[in-house]
Amino acid sequence: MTPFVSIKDARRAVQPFRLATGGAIDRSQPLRFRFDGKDHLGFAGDTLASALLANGVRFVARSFKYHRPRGVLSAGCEEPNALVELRTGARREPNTRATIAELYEGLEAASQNRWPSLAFDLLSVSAPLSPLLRAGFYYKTFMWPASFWEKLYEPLIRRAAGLGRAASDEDPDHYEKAIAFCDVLVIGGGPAGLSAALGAARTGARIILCDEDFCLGGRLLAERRAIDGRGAEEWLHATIAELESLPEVRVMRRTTVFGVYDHGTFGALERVNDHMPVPPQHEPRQRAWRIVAKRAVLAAGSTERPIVFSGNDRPGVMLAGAVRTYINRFGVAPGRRAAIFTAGDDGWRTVADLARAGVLVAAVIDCRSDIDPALATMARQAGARLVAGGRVVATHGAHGLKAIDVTDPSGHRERIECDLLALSNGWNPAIHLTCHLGGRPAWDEARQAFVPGTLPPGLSVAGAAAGRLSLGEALADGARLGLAAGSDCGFEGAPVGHAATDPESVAVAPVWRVGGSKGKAFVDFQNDVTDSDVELAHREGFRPVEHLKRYTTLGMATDQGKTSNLPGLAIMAKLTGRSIPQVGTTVFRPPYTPVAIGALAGHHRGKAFRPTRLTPSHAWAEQQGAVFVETGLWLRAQYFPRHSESDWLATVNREVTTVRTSVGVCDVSTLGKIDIQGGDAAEFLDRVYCNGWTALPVGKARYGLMLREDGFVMDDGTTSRLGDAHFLMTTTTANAAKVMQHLQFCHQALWPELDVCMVSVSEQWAQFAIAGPRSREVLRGVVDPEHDLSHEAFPYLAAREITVGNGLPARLFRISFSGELAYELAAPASYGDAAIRAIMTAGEPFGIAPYGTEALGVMRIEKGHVAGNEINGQTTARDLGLGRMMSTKKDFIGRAMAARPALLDPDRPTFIGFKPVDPSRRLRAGAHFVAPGKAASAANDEGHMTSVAFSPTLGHWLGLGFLRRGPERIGERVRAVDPVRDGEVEVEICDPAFVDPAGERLRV
Amino acid sequence: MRIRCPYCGERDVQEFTYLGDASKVRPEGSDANADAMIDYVYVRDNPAGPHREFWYHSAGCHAWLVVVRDTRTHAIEEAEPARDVALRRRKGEAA
Amino acid sequence: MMNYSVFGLVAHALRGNKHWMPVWREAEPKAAYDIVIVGGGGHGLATAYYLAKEHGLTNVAVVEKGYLGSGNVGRNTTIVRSNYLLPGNIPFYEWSMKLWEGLEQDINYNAMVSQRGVLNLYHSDAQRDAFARRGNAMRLHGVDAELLDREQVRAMAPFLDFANGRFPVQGGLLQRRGGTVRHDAVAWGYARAADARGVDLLQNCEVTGIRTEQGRVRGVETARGFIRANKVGLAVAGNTSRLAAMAGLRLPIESHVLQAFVTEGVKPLIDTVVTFGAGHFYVSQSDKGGLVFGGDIDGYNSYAQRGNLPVIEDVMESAMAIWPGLGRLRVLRHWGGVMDMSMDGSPIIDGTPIEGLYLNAGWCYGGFKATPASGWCFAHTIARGEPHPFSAAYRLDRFATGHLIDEKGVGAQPNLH
Amino acid sequence: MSDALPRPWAARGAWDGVIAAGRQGCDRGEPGVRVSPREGLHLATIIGHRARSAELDRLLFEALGAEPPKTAQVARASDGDLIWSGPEQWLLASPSAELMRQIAARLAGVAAVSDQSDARGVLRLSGSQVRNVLAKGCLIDLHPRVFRPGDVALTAIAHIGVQLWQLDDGPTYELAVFRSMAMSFWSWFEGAAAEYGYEVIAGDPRN
Ligand SMILES: Cc1cc2nc3c(=O)[nH]c(=O)nc-3n(C[C@H](O)[C@H](O)[C@H](O)COP(=O)(O)OP(=O)(O)OC[C@H]3O[C@@H](n4cnc5c(N)ncnc54)[C@H](O)[C@@H]3O)c2cc1C
Ligand SMILES: NC(=O)c1ccc[n+]([C@@H]2O[C@H](COP(=O)([O-])OP(=O)(O)OC[C@H]3O[C@@H](n4cnc5c(N)ncnc54)[C@H](O)[C@@H]3O)[C@@H](O)[C@H]2O)c1
Ligand SMILES: Cc1cc2nc3c(=O)[nH]c(=O)nc-3n(C[C@H](O)[C@H](O)[C@H](O)COP(=O)(O)O)c2cc1C
Ligand SMILES: [Zn+2]
Repeated sequence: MTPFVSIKDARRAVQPFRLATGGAIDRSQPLRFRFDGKDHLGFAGDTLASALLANGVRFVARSFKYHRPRGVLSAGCEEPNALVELRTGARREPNTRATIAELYEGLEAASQNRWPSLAFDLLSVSAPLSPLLRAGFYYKTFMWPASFWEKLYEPLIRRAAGLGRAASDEDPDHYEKAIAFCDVLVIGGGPAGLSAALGAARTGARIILCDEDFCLGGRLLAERRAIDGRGAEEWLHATIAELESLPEVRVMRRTTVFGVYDHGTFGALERVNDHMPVPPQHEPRQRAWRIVAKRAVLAAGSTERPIVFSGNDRPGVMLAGAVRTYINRFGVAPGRRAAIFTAGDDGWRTVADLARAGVLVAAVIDCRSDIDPALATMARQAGARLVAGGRVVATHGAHGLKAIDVTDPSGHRERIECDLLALSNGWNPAIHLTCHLGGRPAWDEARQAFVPGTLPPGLSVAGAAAGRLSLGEALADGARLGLAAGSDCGFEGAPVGHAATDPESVAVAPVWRVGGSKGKAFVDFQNDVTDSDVELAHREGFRPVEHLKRYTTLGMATDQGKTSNLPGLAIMAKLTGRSIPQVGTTVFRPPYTPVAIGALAGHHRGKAFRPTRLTPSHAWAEQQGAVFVETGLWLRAQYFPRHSESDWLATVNREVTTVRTSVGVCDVSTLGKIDIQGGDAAEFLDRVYCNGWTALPVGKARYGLMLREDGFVMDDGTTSRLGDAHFLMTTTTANAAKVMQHLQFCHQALWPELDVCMVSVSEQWAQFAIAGPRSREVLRGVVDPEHDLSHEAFPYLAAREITVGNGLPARLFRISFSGELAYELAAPASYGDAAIRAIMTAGEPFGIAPYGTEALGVMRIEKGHVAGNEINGQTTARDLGLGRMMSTKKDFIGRAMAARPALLDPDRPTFIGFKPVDPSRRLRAGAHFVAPGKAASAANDEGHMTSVAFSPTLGHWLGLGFLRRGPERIGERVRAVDPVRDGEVEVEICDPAFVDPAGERLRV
Repeated sequence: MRIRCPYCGERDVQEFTYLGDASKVRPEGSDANADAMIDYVYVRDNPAGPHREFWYHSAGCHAWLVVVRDTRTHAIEEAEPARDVALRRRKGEAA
Repeated sequence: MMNYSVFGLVAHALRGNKHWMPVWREAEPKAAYDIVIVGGGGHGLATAYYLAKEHGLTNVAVVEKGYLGSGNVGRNTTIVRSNYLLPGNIPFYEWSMKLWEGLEQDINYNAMVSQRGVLNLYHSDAQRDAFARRGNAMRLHGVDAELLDREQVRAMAPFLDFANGRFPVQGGLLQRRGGTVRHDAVAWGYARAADARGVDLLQNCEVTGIRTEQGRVRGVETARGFIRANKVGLAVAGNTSRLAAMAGLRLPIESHVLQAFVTEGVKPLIDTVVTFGAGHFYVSQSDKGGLVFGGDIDGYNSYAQRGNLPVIEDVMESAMAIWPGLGRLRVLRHWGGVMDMSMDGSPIIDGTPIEGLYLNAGWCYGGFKATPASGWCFAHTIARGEPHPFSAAYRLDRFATGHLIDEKGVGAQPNLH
Repeated sequence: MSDALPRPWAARGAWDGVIAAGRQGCDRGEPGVRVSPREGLHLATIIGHRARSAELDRLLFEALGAEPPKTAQVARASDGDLIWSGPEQWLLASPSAELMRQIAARLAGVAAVSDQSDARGVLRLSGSQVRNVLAKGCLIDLHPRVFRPGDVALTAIAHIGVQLWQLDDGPTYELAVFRSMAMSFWSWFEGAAAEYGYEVIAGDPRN
């Protein structure tokens, strides 16, 4: 990037359209910025738009479809035209509204949607072609030949469409979410909002006041108004000062309330540092707030409406209210020679302000034929032509306004030179948020606008947002509704006194469309929707307002039709001979203004997307150089490689072999552990497991199978009886929370009379599987000497509380997933690290190997144990070959549904083992089974492989899976076909217990 | 959405886990025939209006609640512990 | 019906676009029809079209309570695919895919069927195995499916987080023939084509009652009066239970809200559909330039077409989790639709205990892709009084018999499907 | 376990290797938050049964001089706190292992007692900005009008289940996090507190 001119030179640089005095900008703080590579100067307090205008830059964008030159229409978030790419590189933000982008030192922005340059845009559609691009044209063509759509037409359309370019790299900034609670939320900090906040605050209630702008004041910043005889700014300062002095008031500038959600929840976006080149260290770029309020006052103000006439999109055509904003708030003259096209009295305010700013007012075109004499005088004094009952029918100027064509009631047409045309057609209350919960607006005939209809519970509307457009009404509403909201929350306070305001008129007779001339007349500037597009929609029967919207894309751009919806409706109303309320509005949806995805994600991205759970031996495993794997939220050791080992398979083979021939240890702390106590604990287990528990003796463990109520298997695990009325249940890692929730449901909602209580102790216990022929000897060196570990004293499935490391309470279970003589030792989690080290030391003489989830998986497959791949929610106990576990002597969750015919169908694929006929072949999970000689087709699909492993014990690959009538077919051969990996292997069906089927190794 | 847990007070819906229709009563013992069970497990009134439903305060006190909520407006009429509802039903059966 | 073509477009343009005809008639309800289809969404309109085209039944009305396409067909994320796992589903969805492939020429309307590919990411070995199983099931059914490894995915979607992901991308299951279709155009195209064959499209015509006598359907009470009908077909998606209740039926269905999102329009970023395997997120880019995306359902019964912040934030977190470049892109609008979640996550196309009353429901969040086949099979079921082979598994009695079609294996809990 | 007899087996606290003492984040002015890990705290879940709640109240009162709170409150006794953890459920927190053993013994048959000493990591948080930091993850209202000393909440922060109670008006809070997620919790905390600056004070303020 080329450096900016020195600040010294910058100070001397002139801003040709900057007024000598006035405005809420800080002339002592010049800011350098760059637009389309050209350097400019603005002041603190400027927006990008006001700074561009101050520098005489008014052609700032190209339109969406026709690539027409566009300028600045508004001075707020409703801006449809002045969209730029703000910032560069990874911080580039497309479609940023220049009218609300705060200027900062070194700001860089570029125009978008043009090629190669703004002034010279090859994509700009020349007039003759444009009729082809009418609303919905793409639905009517590009159908032949079918394949051309993806290959040719669509890519063209896609390249032309879209506006700015999104950044391609990761967003370097960070974001936050936060929650705030209050009694009263006030949305909008204009006169209505400020007095509402004051009224509520004086009751002592907790208040939050949000305004999307960086200055409070709303239209007061834009108009020259008097309150109680003094300049409105005095009232502003006093009010803001009082609010900020109150302890229970939180004023949030740069904060847009973007959505209303259920039960008093509001979404808000705080632009914490968008006015900085980059966020300061330790600070987020933006913060997404969830605000919970008992009451809310909506004081969001209103948006001025343009007029639809030919050429109304030319740079230099601007809303009258915006013209006044640029003059009064930013000290910028948006032109040198102005005309005003108004349908109401409010437009006339512009005359005085322009005149005072030294801008020549060439003409005032008032749509109304009989004009108040006072206004006529005003025109005369300003030296402006007054065209009563006039219309602007055309505009001229290639890249910006040079002249307008005006007709008077007699039809006489003349050209008037001007570089600025101010439009005033009345104001639309900002009712969006009143509709987010499904509320529908109401039409106000007198004000010719939609006003709030059904409101969200607890929300009231004040000032212009309620259609009460005058300052006096705004102040009065605010005071009244603020106080009311406060007292609704149980607080009392003195009402805010009445404030007198200078007179103002809101009279308006809106003109929706000026017909009678050829050029394009825009309704939706950003989506390039013209009045004739609305006509076309009407002609083709897209008359319901939602069809109009969807067919023409009216109101679907980033501004969501803030300036365009009503004119569109009005035109359709005229065409269909209905009234505007009969046509109705489309649905207002959040967000009120677009919200960055990053802000709504906050902290939760990258590694912080979801919490990571670490096992008690994690630090130790890291020291061993373990490779870790995500299993749900857990990070578990997958295997423990050694330098000598060529690949992971070699490592896993070693780990398995060490366990089978000597001993190994694995952290199994991730298993869910639920402490179940109470007189009815056994009875409770009987109901939630499909197998029986009452007969289980104290000190013993048993494998349990749990069904869902629909008869399919939910989870399995071993549960031990530690006392008469005390069980310890283990669940699979994946289902720990789900099972806990299920048990709580069964107890609380189904059988509250049972004397049983349960609590998760998963986090309390570190648990290690010590497996292999030498495991007993290893344990001997870990468990305190007084405990007899002999086979007789501590047989298979024994489960006892013992001590380790000299009196430390622990638990020992003689259970085995590997099929070897094996134990699971549970020690308090704080001692998990000590435990693994103690086990390793005790195991050293036997060459103990730590093993990870891979070896664990290999050994369970060698033993034919089912796990997650088999218990996938689609399988029954019978499918798993565990049908016999389902007790016939008792009722249990899932019993009835498991008896449905389709679940008993003997043809259901059933759990079984597989080995490759050619032992050198590799198996793959996910392969399907097809009988030899049959075509690999759906008709011949007999099941699929769920789990595979290379068995170092047997020297070839093994598989588990489900096969139609599998257990009846042991010894048969089938093909395991795997088209997605171009594989096919012939396999032999065999008993899933590949290793030690009789289970002798367990009982030594 | 905000749910008032009888034990913890009003909390964001994010703290809760939804199960569904709480007007259903699990058929037990002799009532547990196939048809009754199918109705219990699969058939739903799914009303557009007040709906009795189970919510679990999973991120809070682990209580199961029966909440009455209007499915058109999301407005919540009441929330009480599922345990109390079940005990009341048991008493009803006893009487 | 006026034929649409590029030549027509030019001709009209030259005549100032003044001579386009309405896409469909604004028909007045007749006193009676052979068949009344309730629901002017994709399925209802497609059903009417195929009744007329495939079965020569044109004395048919589609009654719609709002405007045509006001339901889920007009508010979905437009993803079409046939990458299903279970035998009951694959042939049906593949038939739908085939109908999509010929749709535009068939109805002479550009619905922008765009086979840009659907890529489902996997993040663990177990997930890979499950995808392999699914991909193989598809291939055995003659459906295209490819299992990609990490590097192949990187080549297709380099913007995904391969460096710092909480759940690293290991690969994906790709169906190249999957893609997107312009949602509204599907409703309009079918409506226009059905209208052209004589079907009456009755908008603002809410059905308020279903009249039956001796277990037989007689017609429907509507906002525009009673309409007699020999056969009535329900295709009302999220409102199925309400309509069924009018006929005294209770169904294995819950209504849930699903939200969707669209960002500001930007130049092309992503030209396929990508779905996250370790969270709830799926995304594609519309021809207008907006990223259209969605995630999990809100999870509670609802008839309000809107959702709440927890799911909105969950979707955004998932978005950032796989695609950190999205941070500064802005969401422009989000909305919701009410879905007919069935108890096993699969649809129902069947008759009912009431003679002449037919049911098309249970589409969950996946029925847009099904639109053509659903219309095709429902039309067949209504016309012939028997299920179509492709929808033979979608019977109402499967919950009693246990012939469930539970792709996810989560059981009878609709909000988990 | 500070007061247990010396063992070859060394305990590894939930925060070991997670939290480092010292000043972090913004270094201007006073740190907004002070953090101290509560080491050597013994915890146990006590679950009562409605039928026996009177008896449980009595036994606990005899043992601790405090009755178990029936609402979301902490009952603070000389050598232990009874922290409400749900209906009929409390978390007993005490530095004394002996007390834990006694209570477990006394409550046998009346209530279910499950040791959780190693299941949670507990932090004490104080400082002028502590509410603002918690507001970035904790979905409950901690305003002094709503949440006061002695109040308890079970909730979640950044997708992590936490139990939180207030000690004094400072305000000072204590917060219990599942042990396996201590690292993730801390990564959230660091981000949330950075803008105000925070100081980790090693060693337990109580002993
Ligand atoms: C946010 C969202 C995203 C989705 N994404 C996808 C996706 O990417 N891919 C996919 O395949 N599927 C998706 N779906 C699902 C898909 O949109 C639906 O399954 C499908 O559209 C339903 O069929 P339909 O079009 O006939 O329903 P609808 O369009 O809802 O049609 C039902 C019609 O019935 C009308 N109706 C209701 N009650 C009455 C009455 N009493 N009288 C008269 N008319 C009545 C309604 O007004 C409505 O127009 C999504 C759904 C949602 C909400
Ligand atoms: N004479 C007329 O015809 C006419 C017409 C319209 C308005 N007015 C003038 O407008 C003013 C009305 O006062 P008011 O307070 O009702 O409106 P206002 O326009 O003065 O203030 C509205 C404020 O709300 C903020 N806002 C809007 N939406 C928001 C959101 N979602 N989140 C956060 N902030 C948001 C805006 O930034 C603005 O500051 C009076 O001064 C009145 O004179 C006059
Ligand atoms: C695929 C798709 C793309 C959309 N793109 C836009 C868009 O670019 N601008 C917009 O305002 N809305 C867009 N919408 C949302 C619609 O405006 C509208 O919200 C949605 O169809 C639901 O209707 P409703 O909001 O009127 O209830 C889109 C919707 C869909 C389904
Ligand atoms: Zn609770």
